[in-house]
Amino acid sequence: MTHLPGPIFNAPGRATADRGLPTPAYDTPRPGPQKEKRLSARPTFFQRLIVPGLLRTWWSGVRHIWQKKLTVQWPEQVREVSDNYRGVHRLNKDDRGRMKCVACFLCQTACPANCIRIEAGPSPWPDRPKYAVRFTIDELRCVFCGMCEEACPEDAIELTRIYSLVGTRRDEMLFDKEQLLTMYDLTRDEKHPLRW
Amino acid sequence: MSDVRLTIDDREVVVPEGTTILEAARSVGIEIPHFCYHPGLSAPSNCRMCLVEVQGQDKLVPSCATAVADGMVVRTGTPRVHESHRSVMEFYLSNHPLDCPVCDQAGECVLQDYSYGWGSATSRFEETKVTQPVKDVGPDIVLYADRCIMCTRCVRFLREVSGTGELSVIHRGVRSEIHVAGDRPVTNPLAGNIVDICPVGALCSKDFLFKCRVWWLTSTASACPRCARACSIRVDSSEGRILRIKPRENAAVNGMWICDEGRFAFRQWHGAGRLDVPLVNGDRGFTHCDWDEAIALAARSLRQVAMRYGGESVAFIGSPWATIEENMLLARLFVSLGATMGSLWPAPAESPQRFPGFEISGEKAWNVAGARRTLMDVAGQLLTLDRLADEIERGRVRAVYALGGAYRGALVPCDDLGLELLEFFAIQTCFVTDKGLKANLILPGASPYEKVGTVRNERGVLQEVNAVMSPPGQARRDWDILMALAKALAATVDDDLTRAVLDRPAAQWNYTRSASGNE
Amino acid sequence: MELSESSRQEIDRLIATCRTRREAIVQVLEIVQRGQGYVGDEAVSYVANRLGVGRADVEDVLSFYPVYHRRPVGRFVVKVCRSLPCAHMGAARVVDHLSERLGVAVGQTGGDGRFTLLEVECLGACDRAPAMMINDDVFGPLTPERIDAILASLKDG
Amino acid sequence: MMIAINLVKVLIVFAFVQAMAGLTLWAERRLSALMQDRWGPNRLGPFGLLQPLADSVKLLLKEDITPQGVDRLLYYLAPAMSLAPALMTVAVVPFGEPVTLFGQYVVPLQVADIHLGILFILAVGSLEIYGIVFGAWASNNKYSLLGGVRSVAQMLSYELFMGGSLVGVVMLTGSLRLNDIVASQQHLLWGWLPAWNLFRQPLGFVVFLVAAFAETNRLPFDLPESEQELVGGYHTEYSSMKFVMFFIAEYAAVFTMSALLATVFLGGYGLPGLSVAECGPVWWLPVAQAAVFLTKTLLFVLLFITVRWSLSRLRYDQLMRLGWKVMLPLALLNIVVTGTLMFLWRTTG
Repeated sequence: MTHLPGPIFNAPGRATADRGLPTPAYDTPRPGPQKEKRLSARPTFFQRLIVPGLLRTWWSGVRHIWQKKLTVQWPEQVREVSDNYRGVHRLNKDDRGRMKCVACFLCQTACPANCIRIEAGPSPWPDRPKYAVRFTIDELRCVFCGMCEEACPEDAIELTRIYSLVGTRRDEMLFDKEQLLTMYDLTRDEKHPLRW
Repeated sequence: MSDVRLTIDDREVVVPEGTTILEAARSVGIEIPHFCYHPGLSAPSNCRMCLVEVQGQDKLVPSCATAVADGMVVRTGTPRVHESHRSVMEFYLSNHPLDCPVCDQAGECVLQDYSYGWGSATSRFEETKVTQPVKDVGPDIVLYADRCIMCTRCVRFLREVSGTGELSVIHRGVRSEIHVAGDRPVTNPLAGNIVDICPVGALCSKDFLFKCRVWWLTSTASACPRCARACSIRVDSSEGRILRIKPRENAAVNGMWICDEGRFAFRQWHGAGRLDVPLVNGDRGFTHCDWDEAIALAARSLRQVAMRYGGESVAFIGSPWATIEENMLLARLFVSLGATMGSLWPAPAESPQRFPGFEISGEKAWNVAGARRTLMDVAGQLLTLDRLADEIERGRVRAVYALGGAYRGALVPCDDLGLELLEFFAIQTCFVTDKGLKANLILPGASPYEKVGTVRNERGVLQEVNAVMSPPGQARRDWDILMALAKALAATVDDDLTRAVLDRPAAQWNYTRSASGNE
Repeated sequence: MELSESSRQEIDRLIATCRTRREAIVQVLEIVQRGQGYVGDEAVSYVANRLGVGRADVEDVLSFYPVYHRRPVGRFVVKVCRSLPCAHMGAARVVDHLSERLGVAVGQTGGDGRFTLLEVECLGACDRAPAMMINDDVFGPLTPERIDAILASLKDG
Repeated sequence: MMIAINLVKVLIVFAFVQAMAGLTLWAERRLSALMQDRWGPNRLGPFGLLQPLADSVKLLLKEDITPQGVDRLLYYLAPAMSLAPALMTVAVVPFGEPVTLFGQYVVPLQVADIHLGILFILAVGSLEIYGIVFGAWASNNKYSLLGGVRSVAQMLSYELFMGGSLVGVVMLTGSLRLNDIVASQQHLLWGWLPAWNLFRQPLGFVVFLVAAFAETNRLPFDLPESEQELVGGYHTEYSSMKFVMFFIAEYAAVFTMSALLATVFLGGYGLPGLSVAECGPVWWLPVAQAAVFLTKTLLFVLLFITVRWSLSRLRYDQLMRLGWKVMLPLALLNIVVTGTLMFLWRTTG
């Protein structure tokens, strides 16, 4: 049986000996430098002067003053978000303009933020028994994780790239079925190569 | 009947002669997959899911219809058995619409569960699936014939348990379907059970349809308040609303079934019209008041009557809709005031309904037996309502305090009690009935689904009752109202009282909690 | 259509010999069909009442056996097997051909009332697939030419 | 007439310090943003200069919450006590040589020309601690109290060598009057180096600078506030106007301290060659001197700001060790060295 060195359990040459166990072959001190570098070594004289270090730190902040700025000056500048950005939800429509959702509640079940609320009822169309009578997403609770999209068996719910999401009251941010279907109309022609 | 010793999956099993392999396996916790077998019905062994390997037999045998034999060696998990399961599942799934996302059964569907074990992720089936219509089976039941796997549990239930036989299987092979004879839709009082026993989402309750996905239901074990049989039930609720009620298996009470009256009994307390504030009858008719006022008024009035005419002029009326504890607290409280006369609201009586495999009691309240016995135990005697009416007329009873808790209209037969002759009448109830309108004080109590306690059914079985939700608005559990009244009447009484009440059934009635039972 | 008196008597005699009522269903239906040529709705109700079982039970049995007819049939009842061996050997083509030649759809009776075309399960003639049965005679293996010849002989007969 | 002129001076200086506090706030926000690769407030007015105004309007309109269980008197007093010393210290700081108005009134360009200027500053500056401690104590909040306690310890430790670090300057000047200190820095050393105390008292300057940071409770010495651990320290429970006063006090203190630094170590309003003695009483001289003074002051303000956004806060024990074991000995060393050198200079030169 071969022994593999176990640095976690046996510090070279010490731990096993302390426990009165025979020293395994691999535990014999190896030739060469054994001294470890320690992070908490005594500071050198130069380090103990502090002031040069302080100046260096100060300068590292100050030189940023004339470096390139990352801020996007919204709304004059509009940020180009990545293709798989996850923004406001939309409820997709089929080619006949009907909501695709069949009210299976899988998005509601998958949602980690509990922001989706569906009320199901008998569908007015013959090709499905059930559809969502009400479909509400609390955009304030949503964490935009995309799990609803992932869970949907009908590709009926998707996240768009729309990120400018503002309201002046909380109830404005409860997006109902009509609003979510409108989001589809707004983003119908957008293509999301990574997810759609 | 002698015992048979056999081996199932290397485990010694001893069961009575005549037991089937499936049941024997079940008794030691080995679950053999099955569709058509149901413990409450005959076993036609037509689903072929429960095939197992028996040593010495070439072919696999249907475990639900094969009786055990001495020395039998059964294996339920061999590759051959699993291959059989896979074949059967492929067969079922080839013509199943696989519409789990919109199917109400999803989450509690046997076919779905077995698919995880033995279903194939891909299908070899290229042909068009046979589609069948959605059929209206009865006023409460709809059949999604597409999803049906022809286990015939519903057909057998209607033949064997309800004895009505409205459903049958017509045609054969892939075209077979569940058929409702045109003139006889499924309207029998036990019809709801076929929805429960349907292993897939073919039979759905119209009442529950699309209401909620089952994984969001909270299940509470309780007893059915609808009749004196007090069937063991499971109340499924979501967000504080009862959405459906299903039977719990309890051999001592209801076996495996409940009747539709009990299934939908929650509607009688649910919904609009529930009393949710205390009402006091003053100069301007009934007005709302707060609880402190109401309890103070009750205590003051009862004490006044007791002082002026003696304690025995105060009477109480228990309720068969209240738990044993509530009735006992009521009786002890009033006996401690000096009351000697107590009565019990009669439960509405109908003729009992008997079916080949089930019986519905004619007394329409769950705790008739428990309430009567409790009140008798504490008060020593129990007057009929007629006797109480006499006593009121003769002026020997001047104040009455009653538990109600009944559904709307259930207390109507007690209209001629002569309440107008009383100086004080208070009732804890759920609805403002005609009766209530003659009261001085109406206190909003709890429905049977909002209580915690014990009930005793007509066969003497005690069952735990658990609260599914809180009473609406300001309404309170009747126990809490009585405790508040007890406190207002005599501050020292309550600790002793509680202990006495809570210990009593256990000590006296060889109290065995029988609320367990299997799902 | 009323059941004939003789059929009723025959049914009564039969029931007297049966232990349970359900087991009599097959034979009672047999009697009805022999008397009327088919088992109509009224007959189903009569049988159900007479035996004290549900209509559903009667229809259960009735629909299982293709020998029973729910509607009046023609003089020649043409039953084409659609079970697996016959299906493989081209039962669908046989049905199409018959349907075209007789001018009736599957399950229908021709305008002149001579032919009824039905699809049934196995006729037990897998060795002669595809097979069909006209009244009590089984024919197969079938080709369009053979079918034409058989039909022609029927017209003659 | 002198009274009127003095009143006008008081008003001007008072308003000016307030305005500079706002400007400092703006500069802090812009600079901190720039140091973090952002732009900072740039919407309101040119370069966002009106942002402090908007901030104060916002803060004034906020609900003024008085938490339960506060010591009312001290709670209301604390912000004012915090603001007052910061505004008072600036009174003795000169921003130009005296001018003669209407040919008869000699007006010193400072609110009060007192002989004990330095002592006045040290004394009044120490009062600022009362605002903080009162606020911390009165708030009925453990975090505030902790901030207050830290503040006291910090002030006690750093006041000591703050005074000590100025002794060298006073020894060189021979006066505690700020005008004298400014005047003593007007000549050139060796013909090219301004005789600023920065160069004559480098050690004293460093020690005083450290003390100045500590005195204004700014990073790396903002232990009384330390948002990350004490929420907001002594002003956690303050809102609206009272919070504004604490806020202004901080920036007023920064400005005042910068002015003091400029005066004592950078020659104040003076530049070599820019004085009545050399230019005569020309009308633009006071303006130029004020501008020089302001420039020097703003340099220190910038230093204060950039230091805040680049250095991290000291731990409490480090703070104490730095004060007592490094800065105090250094201050004493500075006195000894200065005294020795002065003695040598006099005996030899």
